[in-house]
Amino acid sequence: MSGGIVAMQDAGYIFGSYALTFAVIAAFTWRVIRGGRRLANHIDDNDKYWT
Amino acid sequence: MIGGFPVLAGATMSVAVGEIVLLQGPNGAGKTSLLRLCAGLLPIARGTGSVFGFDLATQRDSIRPRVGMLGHRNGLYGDLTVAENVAFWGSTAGATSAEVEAAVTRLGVDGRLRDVMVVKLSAGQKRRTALACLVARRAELWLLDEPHAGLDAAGRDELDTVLRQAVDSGATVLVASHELERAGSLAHRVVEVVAGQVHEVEPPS
Amino acid sequence: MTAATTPTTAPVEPALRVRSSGTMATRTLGIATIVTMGWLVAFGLGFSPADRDQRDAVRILYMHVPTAWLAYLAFVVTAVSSAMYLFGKKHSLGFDRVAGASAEIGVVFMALTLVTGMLWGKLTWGVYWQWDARLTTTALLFVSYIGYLAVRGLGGTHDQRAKRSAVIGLLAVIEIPLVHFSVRMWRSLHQEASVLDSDGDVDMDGLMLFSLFVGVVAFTLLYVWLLLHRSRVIAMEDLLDDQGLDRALDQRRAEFL
Amino acid sequence: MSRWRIARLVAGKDLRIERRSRVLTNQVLPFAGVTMVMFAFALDASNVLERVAPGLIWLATLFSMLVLVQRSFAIESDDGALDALRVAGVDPVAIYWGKSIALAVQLAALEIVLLIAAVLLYGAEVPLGGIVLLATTLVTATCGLACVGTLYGGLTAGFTGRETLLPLLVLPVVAPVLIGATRAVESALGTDGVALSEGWPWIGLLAVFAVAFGAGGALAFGPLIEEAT
Repeated sequence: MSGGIVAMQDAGYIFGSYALTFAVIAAFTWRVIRGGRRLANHIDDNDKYWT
Repeated sequence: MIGGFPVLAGATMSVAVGEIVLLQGPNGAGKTSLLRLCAGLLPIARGTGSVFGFDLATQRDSIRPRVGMLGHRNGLYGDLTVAENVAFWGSTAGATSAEVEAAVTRLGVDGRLRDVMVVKLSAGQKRRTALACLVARRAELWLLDEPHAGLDAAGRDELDTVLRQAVDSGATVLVASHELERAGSLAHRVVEVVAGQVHEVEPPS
Repeated sequence: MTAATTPTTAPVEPALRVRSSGTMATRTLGIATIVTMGWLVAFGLGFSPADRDQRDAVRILYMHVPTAWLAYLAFVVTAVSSAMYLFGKKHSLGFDRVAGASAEIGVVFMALTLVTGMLWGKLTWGVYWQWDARLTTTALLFVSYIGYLAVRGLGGTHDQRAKRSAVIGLLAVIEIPLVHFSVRMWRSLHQEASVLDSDGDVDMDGLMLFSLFVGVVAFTLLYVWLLLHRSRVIAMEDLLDDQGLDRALDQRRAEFL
Repeated sequence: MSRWRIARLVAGKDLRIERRSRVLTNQVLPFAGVTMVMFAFALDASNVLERVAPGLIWLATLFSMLVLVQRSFAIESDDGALDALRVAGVDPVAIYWGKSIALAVQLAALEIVLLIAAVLLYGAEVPLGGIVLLATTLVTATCGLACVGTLYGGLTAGFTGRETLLPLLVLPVVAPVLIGATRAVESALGTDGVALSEGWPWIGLLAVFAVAFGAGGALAFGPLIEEAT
């Protein structure tokens, strides 16, 4: 380990980039999953090719 | 015999050369689909069909040049004159200028109308011009979708006259229309399309 | 969710119905993704050392490079499945859905690539943006695929959408090399405007390379997981569209019979 | 009926419509001209205009091209003519070539006027030695632009109200033309002392672009308009 987290240079940029990436992934994932749950109720199980 | 094909929901119909057949039925019943099928625009899901002996499933490229389809739009260029439009459409099918002239004369868009911009024509005159284009490119099967729409009473009578003349000189006409009162004066046969089913109805007296 | 894999003897109760686009496989994949993402954070922010030149800024690359990899992978998949749709005998809509889902994922991650890249650039070059070939191509690619998604939204039947977007998806294959080549030719005539005279390629030691590897694995898993879900959701959307259409047609027919 | 003859028919028809309606001369050229004047307002510094003149010519060309492409397909879709051509089984490759040729002719006229405007307004100078390079650039760049414009114009033609999509689709694709043509014109005009010989490699890029999209467009145009009903 090259020094503690507090000692990290430009921590704002680095943590910012990690936080942003994971936030966008979470938002996109949430949208996809929610869409799936909402639609799955209206569709016959036989039409879901993945089951 | 142009062909027999199970239409839309399993019914079969055929049209002979030189006939005017009126397709009737409510909106959305499948009249337009039937016409588009004959024009080779829609694929056939099941069954078979042929136009002039060409298979609708496999030989659509041979069918298209012989078929003229006219929907609610005329397919004309507003900034060209009547004669230029007919000449353009004729030439795409390899018509000579004599043939183009003949088409212009036959549809009565010659004389004073000949050099008028299409954009300045009345709806009926535009229809005539569009039909002249069909004649010029030697379409043998005319598929007309609601051709009377947008025309006044005089224009409708005019159109019927043109269609009868066209048939006299060898064309075959399929007209989709929901105007029953025109059937008697125009068509040899009336076919009803309801909910994708096809029924022959009493020939008009 | 469990209904998908639990064998049922009784007629399927509503409670047992498949309520999502998930299956056992995707859930396993999802868990694996989360675990490797955790590793990635641990290695990226913790175990891996700072770079000699870039110092801690190199840690941004553990996000930046895998997102870029994912985005480019997604666009390659879009192009390949577009071709599979167009040249396949059956014109299977499944390929079209994969292409569409993949392009959506690609656009999202390409946006992330651009932003993390800018943050890294600010630390390493001193500027957010450099007109270098890789960056500029990426930006144009991003815009092009936004256009691709807009084309998908034009409407029409599913087959129309599939054909149209497959053609656009394949035209990108002509477009990208030309854009990349022209930008490279353009930049080679100019002085590099960078603060540090580094083009961004780092000599990586073992641990750094391993962190990057973990990142690529994590994001590849994430991609597969997202792709499976998203294309299933698109399939359901299409199905509902069709059902809506059928209902409307039935209604119309009923009115006249 | 050969492909080439139909292409000529379509091109002739488009150009005749342009002669009648005068959209290029009465609307697009004035628009391009006012764009050039606006550039001057935005870039108000001594001798900046002369240095960036080549780029501005091509920028104005691109923006005006979007208008021309929309016009080129508005005449087809106003009364369903493109559909009718398709229904009549007219070879889509021939339609594509014909419309591309007509667009190229109009673009070439536009570019010449813009070049003259750059000379008059921005003080750009055309050295005699650069004329061959300049003419080659105009021809190759115009071919590339016309191919791309016609291709994406055909795609958006079937969708009334979706013409807004055209710039988004076209501009990223023609980025290489903007880069290449600007550099080539810079060296033809000797802007900033760029040597004449530096321009020729860019002609290669422009030619590759034109050929790639000419071929790709001819293949893609048919399927794109095929289902645009």
